[in-house]
Amino acid sequence: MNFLSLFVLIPLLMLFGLWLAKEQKGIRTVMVVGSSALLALAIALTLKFISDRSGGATAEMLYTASFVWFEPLHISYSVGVDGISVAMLLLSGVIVFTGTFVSWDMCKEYFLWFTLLSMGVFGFFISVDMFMMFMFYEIALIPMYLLIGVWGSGHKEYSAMKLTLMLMGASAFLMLGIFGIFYGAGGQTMNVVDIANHTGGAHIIDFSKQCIWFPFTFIGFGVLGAMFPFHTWSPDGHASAPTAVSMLHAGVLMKLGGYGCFRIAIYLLPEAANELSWIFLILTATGVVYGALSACVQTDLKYLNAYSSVSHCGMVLFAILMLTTTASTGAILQMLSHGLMTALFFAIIGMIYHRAHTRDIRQLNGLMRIVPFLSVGFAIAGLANLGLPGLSGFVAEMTIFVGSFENADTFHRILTIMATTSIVVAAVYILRMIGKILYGVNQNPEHAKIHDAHWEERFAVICLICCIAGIGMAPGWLSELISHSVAPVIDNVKTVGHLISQSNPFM
Amino acid sequence: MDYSQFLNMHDEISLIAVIVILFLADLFLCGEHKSEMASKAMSLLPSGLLLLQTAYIASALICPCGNGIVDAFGGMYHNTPMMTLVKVVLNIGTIIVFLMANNWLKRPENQVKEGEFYLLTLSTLLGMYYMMSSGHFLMFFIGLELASIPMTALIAYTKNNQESAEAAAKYILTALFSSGLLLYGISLIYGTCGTMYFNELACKFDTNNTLQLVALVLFISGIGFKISLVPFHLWTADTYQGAPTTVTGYLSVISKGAAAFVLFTILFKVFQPMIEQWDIIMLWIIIFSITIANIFAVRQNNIKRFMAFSAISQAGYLVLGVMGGTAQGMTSLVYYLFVYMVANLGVFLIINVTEQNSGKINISDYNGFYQTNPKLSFIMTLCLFSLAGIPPFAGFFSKFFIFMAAFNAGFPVLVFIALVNTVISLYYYLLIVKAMYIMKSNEPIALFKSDSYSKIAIVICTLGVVFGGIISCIYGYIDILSNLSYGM
Amino acid sequence: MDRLNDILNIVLGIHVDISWFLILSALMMFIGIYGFLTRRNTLAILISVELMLNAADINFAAFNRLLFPNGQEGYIFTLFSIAISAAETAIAIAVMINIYRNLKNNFVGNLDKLKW
Amino acid sequence: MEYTILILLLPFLSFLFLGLAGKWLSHRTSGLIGTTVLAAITILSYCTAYTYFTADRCADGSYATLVPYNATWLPLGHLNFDLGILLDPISVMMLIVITTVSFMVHIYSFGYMKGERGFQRYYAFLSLFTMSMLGLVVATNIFQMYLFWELVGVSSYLLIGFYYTLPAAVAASKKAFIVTRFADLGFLIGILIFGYYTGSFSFDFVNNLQMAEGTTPFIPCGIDKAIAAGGFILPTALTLMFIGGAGKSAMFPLHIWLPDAMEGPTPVSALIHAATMVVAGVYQVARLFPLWVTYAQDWMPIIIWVGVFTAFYAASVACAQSDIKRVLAFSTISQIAFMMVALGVCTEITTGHEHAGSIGYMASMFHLFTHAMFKACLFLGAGCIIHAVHSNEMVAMGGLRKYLPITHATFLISCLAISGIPFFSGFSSKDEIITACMAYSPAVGYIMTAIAAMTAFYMFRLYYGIFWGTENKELHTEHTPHEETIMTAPLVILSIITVGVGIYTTLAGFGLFEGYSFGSLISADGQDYRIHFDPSVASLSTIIAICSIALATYIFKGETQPVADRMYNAAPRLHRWAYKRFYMDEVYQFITHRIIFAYVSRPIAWFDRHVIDGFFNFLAWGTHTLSNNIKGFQSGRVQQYALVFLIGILVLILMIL
Repeated sequence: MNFLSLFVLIPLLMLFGLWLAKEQKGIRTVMVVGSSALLALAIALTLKFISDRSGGATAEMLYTASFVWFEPLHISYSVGVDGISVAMLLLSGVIVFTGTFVSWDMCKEYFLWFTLLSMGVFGFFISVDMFMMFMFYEIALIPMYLLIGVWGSGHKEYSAMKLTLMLMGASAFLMLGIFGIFYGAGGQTMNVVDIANHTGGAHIIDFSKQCIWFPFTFIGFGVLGAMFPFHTWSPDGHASAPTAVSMLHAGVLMKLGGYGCFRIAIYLLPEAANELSWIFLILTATGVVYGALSACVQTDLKYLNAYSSVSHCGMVLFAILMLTTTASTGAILQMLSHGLMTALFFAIIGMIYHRAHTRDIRQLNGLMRIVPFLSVGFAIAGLANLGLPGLSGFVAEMTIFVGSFENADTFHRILTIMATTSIVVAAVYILRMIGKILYGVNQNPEHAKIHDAHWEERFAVICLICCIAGIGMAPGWLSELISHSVAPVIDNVKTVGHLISQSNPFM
Repeated sequence: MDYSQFLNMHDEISLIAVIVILFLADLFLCGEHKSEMASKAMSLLPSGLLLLQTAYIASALICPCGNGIVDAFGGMYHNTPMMTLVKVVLNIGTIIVFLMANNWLKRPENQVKEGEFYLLTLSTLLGMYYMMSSGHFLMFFIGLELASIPMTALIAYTKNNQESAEAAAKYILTALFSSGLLLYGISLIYGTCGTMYFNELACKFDTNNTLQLVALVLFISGIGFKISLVPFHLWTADTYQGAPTTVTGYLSVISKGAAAFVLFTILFKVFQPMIEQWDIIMLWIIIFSITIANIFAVRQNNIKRFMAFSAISQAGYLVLGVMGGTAQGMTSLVYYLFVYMVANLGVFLIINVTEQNSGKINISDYNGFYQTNPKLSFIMTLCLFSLAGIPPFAGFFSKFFIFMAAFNAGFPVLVFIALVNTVISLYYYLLIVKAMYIMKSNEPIALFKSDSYSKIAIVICTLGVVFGGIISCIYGYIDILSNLSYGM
Repeated sequence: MDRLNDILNIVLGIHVDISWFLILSALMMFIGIYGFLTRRNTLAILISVELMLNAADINFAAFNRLLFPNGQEGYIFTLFSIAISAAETAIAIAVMINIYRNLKNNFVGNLDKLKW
Repeated sequence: MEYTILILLLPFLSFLFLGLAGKWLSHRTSGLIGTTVLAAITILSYCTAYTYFTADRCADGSYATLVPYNATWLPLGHLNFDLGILLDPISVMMLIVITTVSFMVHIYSFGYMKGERGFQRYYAFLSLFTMSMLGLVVATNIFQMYLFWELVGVSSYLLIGFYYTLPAAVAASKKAFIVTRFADLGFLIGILIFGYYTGSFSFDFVNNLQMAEGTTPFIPCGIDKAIAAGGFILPTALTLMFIGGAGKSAMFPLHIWLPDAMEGPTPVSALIHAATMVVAGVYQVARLFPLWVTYAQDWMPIIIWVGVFTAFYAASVACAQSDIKRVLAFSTISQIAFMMVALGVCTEITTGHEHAGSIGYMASMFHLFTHAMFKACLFLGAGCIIHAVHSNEMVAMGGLRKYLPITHATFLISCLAISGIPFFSGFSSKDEIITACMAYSPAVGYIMTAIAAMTAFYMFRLYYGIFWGTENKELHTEHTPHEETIMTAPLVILSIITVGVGIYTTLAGFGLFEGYSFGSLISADGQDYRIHFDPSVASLSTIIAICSIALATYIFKGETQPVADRMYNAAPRLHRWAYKRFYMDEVYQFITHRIIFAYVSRPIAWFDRHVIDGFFNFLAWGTHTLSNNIKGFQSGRVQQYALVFLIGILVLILMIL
């Protein structure tokens, strides 16, 4: 067994442990031990990966292992990681770890579903087989329904249902896209790397077929990545979800979308990506601005952050579609950064809501005086969100913009400039929110009595802030790690790029 | 005539033996004054015997003699390992149904006879055996009727229940109507081809022959009635609702599964020259089955009626494997059947124990079920997720594979429509999950202990749902069988 | 059959070939279907079903006799089919009796408790 | 020069330490830590400056550009985002300015902020600001500048909003950040264009300007290829970057945040909004000056006219304000505009007495330096005053010279400096600016002279309003205004610098002795340039300044001010418009709230909830409704079932026949 499989095994063991655990104490022990093990594993993997890479391991995927699973259908249990998945695993490890602390008082069933969700996420990132990716993708989705529906707030049933159905609808598109790719490449292998490199029995997918299946695959993953106009599950879903679930969802689950778009849609269908990217570029660029502008007038903190996520995640897809190595590196960085800062945001919003029983911007006031720790954390999350240098958002956004600018035609330029405006709008809504809820004087006597964060909440918040600042201050290694893995994909796109005529009307 | 040919029908003969033993046992064990021992024996005997019989016919699968294909009576009877496998699957389902039935049959307030239930059920099973192993339309017809006539009695089993009688009436009337048409269709085939042997028919068909095309449609309608495909499905909901829950479970899985398998084999073996025609027919039938059933299911409150529509839609997915008539389709159909069986029976098991213990069969009654009966509702959730095709449960794998097969056969649009429909189906399955977990109720179903027979059955189903997909050798084994000339 | 054919041929000057039987069976079939769809009494519906089944039986017999006189398949099928339809009718009547016991009538229109 | 890294590291560590551990520290300790660190880096900066300027010049006569540190921070494809330290005359000069003023402010704040809640936080933010500003000036590349540019923006935000319980402070901080952010968008796009076409972000211009010939970006392929790439790409990029600079330096129409930023603590205003951060725009243009002059000469009038208009506009508004900090704020805007104009009027790089087109660069930097000192002094003085009377309004003041003698003296010195009176530092720098303007075009020169006159007028209006004029006796008897040593010490130091520099440069400028002057250190091409005043310009501006002061004295010195009242009555509307800053804020308010919020954001949010989301809800609703509407299909009547059965068969038959 490959050690990457531990990422799936540990959650399984955790599920087993939770099943056995009796008291709250036992549950917490299982969760803390398990999530720490996952985080430790992710960190160890990162270190090992970097040292192996610098030691000369040049294969596209490292630590690959493959066991035939469904032999007649050429489905195998294949794992392997490249820099992108390593980064994503690290992110997931951090979010799951902190999520555990944030949901300290929850019951056993909650943690069962929570762990199942984590399993799906980790499994997705270690897989290199399309079937496995799809399976883990769905494993990660369905616990959301119960997590939101049972432990959520507000219109939880409606939101949970909407979220589940929209994402499952997306997976319908996705499944078809996967079939299309699999059979288009000859139906001999589900392995992503093999299909991309035309090895293991796979051949080049016809251009016309690529153009059919690209939209399916891209939309399939794009919905999870909150692509405009399929993003509407996100505000409701996030608003109703319990704190740690929002964190996990916005922090990790939405990243599955971007990762999938990159790993499957762009990687396996390079010619179609070249040909059709303009349609999705328009959509995502619209989404970037649209999400930001919508966020300006929201009154519910979670809605506000959800729309801001729409904007930021739109940026991820936007950057991927720019089809340059730098922009795609930026996209992955943006995934990391958005994952962390949004998790932090949701964590703190959840803590505030838990105490003040409202998330309405108009009713919260002067929290800085009452709960200074939370407020400072909130402000840091906000600043990261608006792209303050020294925090992670800046690094990601700048990489994206510089990368997008590598496309020298007017069409891409205009869209890039459009996307850059979002950082101004981000400043508007973030500062408006900070100004309204943290500053000023508290008017509500109810809120005057609320207490600041507990130790476990503080621990989670501090962990996240450290990660955000860490990436923000020392992004070089991460960027290097990612760009080495992004390069083969983009090179793949670029080499086919000049073979086909550019039928894009804007070019 | 060589009477030793009868001995070639291992499966059927052994099943008949079981029926005879049970018949005798029923005579002696189900008297007015039955002792504790006798009662217990009567509970254990059917399942036990069927298990033995299953083991017996499964042993042929494990160590097949030759290629495992058996022909008897000049081709009237034709059995292959794949068919035996399907029989084993159906047997397992029947065992689960027997385990499920025990509590219902034992309760004095239900006023039902015990022994007949097993006999009738096994008779229908025998009918299905013959239907599957038939090599001639006569055999097929007899098998089909043997599968449906005792079924009527089963549906009307609770004789002082008006709903049960109404359900049976609707079932038998529609069955008669459909068998009349089917018979007419077979007569047209006979009239145009002069033979009814399957292996002779294929070369006699002509796609320009109107009568043969009519016969094709009539055949599909007859078998479509059994599988309850739209537009031959209208009896389904009423019958499922009215029939005793155990019978509904049996009806929704066993008879449906057998019929779907037969549909594949006959379409492929007999109507091979008309493949384009029946592809079109099946295409539309599948689209309508899935869509209409899903739309109806959305608004149901009675859980049995709800499961009826779910079953119609599942039947639509099941026959996706028929499309194009590929070996892969065959594999995934049988696999789907197996997975669907465990999941659906799992749901029915829970519906049944709940009904037996609280008398409640509405979805709204399940509000707050999780609070009172967490284990049952958890298992129900697993089964529903499996039905909806959520990983890592077996249903995901079966759905994925059957879609894959249909896609590979060249029907991407159909697959897309089916996929979109999975969203609706997920919606209504989640409605039950929502009722159990999320909704609050003033008077939830009180905590109860299910009987040990049901418990065993539930465990079997749960294991099947959880491991049926992950353990890939199941699919692999089916695939090996279906690659032996499509398992026919 | 042959004799009947001869008589008809002599008396009416018409030759009875396969199409006569087919027309007859088709008529019976459609009468049966019509009856099934329109009768209000369940017993009448059962009778209509018998017409449908018998129409098919006529087909089998006629095909066997006139087209494929070498075998017995059609006759055998007819025999089995008659037996089966008897069995079906028997159980159908049992169900109807059960309904009658509960409802005190057997109009098919009353069977609408289960719907929607 | 390796120790220069400490100049950035120390304040950063101090920020982290004070920010994290501040809660457990006493006010005194945290203040001391901050100030000690500042003292250390001030000394380091002075050492750096000394070492740098005393080192030998290069063969071509300019100071060497040193890069002690430069490392790739973030690889961006073919480009690199480097962080490092670049020392050249202007960055070294800025080090001096920033550390000096910041040090003064640190000391001063001991007194000013005494007992304030969040004292530790205040020092932490000051450290953060100092670090960012220093990082900005020593940037080795344009992207590093942008990074620290954003950081100074956020430090400014945090410090303006220091009194976060006051709604006005919160609003002001928000406004400051958003307006500058908006401007920075231009900066960012400029950087992107620049980086893409030059292949580098570095300031090492000579090696990097390899503009590909024949590339025609921004123009779809096929249109006139005659427009060569170099022709307008670089000017576009520079202009966009200038927008960023204009935002930071509060050029019209992006100036609106600066007056409001006065809601912050006064020492902060002195440090950030007078001496250092607001001149970042000027510094940026100066940084890119070789590019401007070489490649975008035709576009430089943009800088000039923006500057000229801003200078005039701010000066006229300053004449009508009653809040003393606001007056100083507008004065700052006006003075920065002087620096901008000075940069804009340059036409060549080569210096020397026959090359008048290059004086502006030197003049601008000189003014930046002198202005930082005297404006900081003015602000800190204003802080003393506010501290003493607890009000910003001139109404609460008047006659304060009795109570605050040291403040009075230093304030007067600074006023004289800003008015351009000889022997005060402002005279020398402003005189050079006007000389440069005159050399470019007499019209600009005369306009700038007139604005200089207005400067003298409003500054003395302010001076008389505070220290002379009508005394608010009622208020002053209640709490007797007094001053504290810790606060006056920085004032004294700063005015000593002002006077010292003034005397030295005036004497040198009039040629009374041969010595180094500011131009020896900083000039457009780095050559040793000795400042010599143009007598006509010097005398004209001096006379005009004295006249303005006299006028102000006449109008505002007395206990009663009949002339002022009469002027007010003569043109009340003009006064009102000027007082309301010509309603620029209202225009912005209208655009942001009425147009963007009400007509863009709200409809979009509505659209999202009702149209896009509505579509998906409609799907769900549609399924349900359909389900209810077709329920009759399943009527429960078995004969109908059979009919459907039959019709189904017929349809299927028809389908395949």
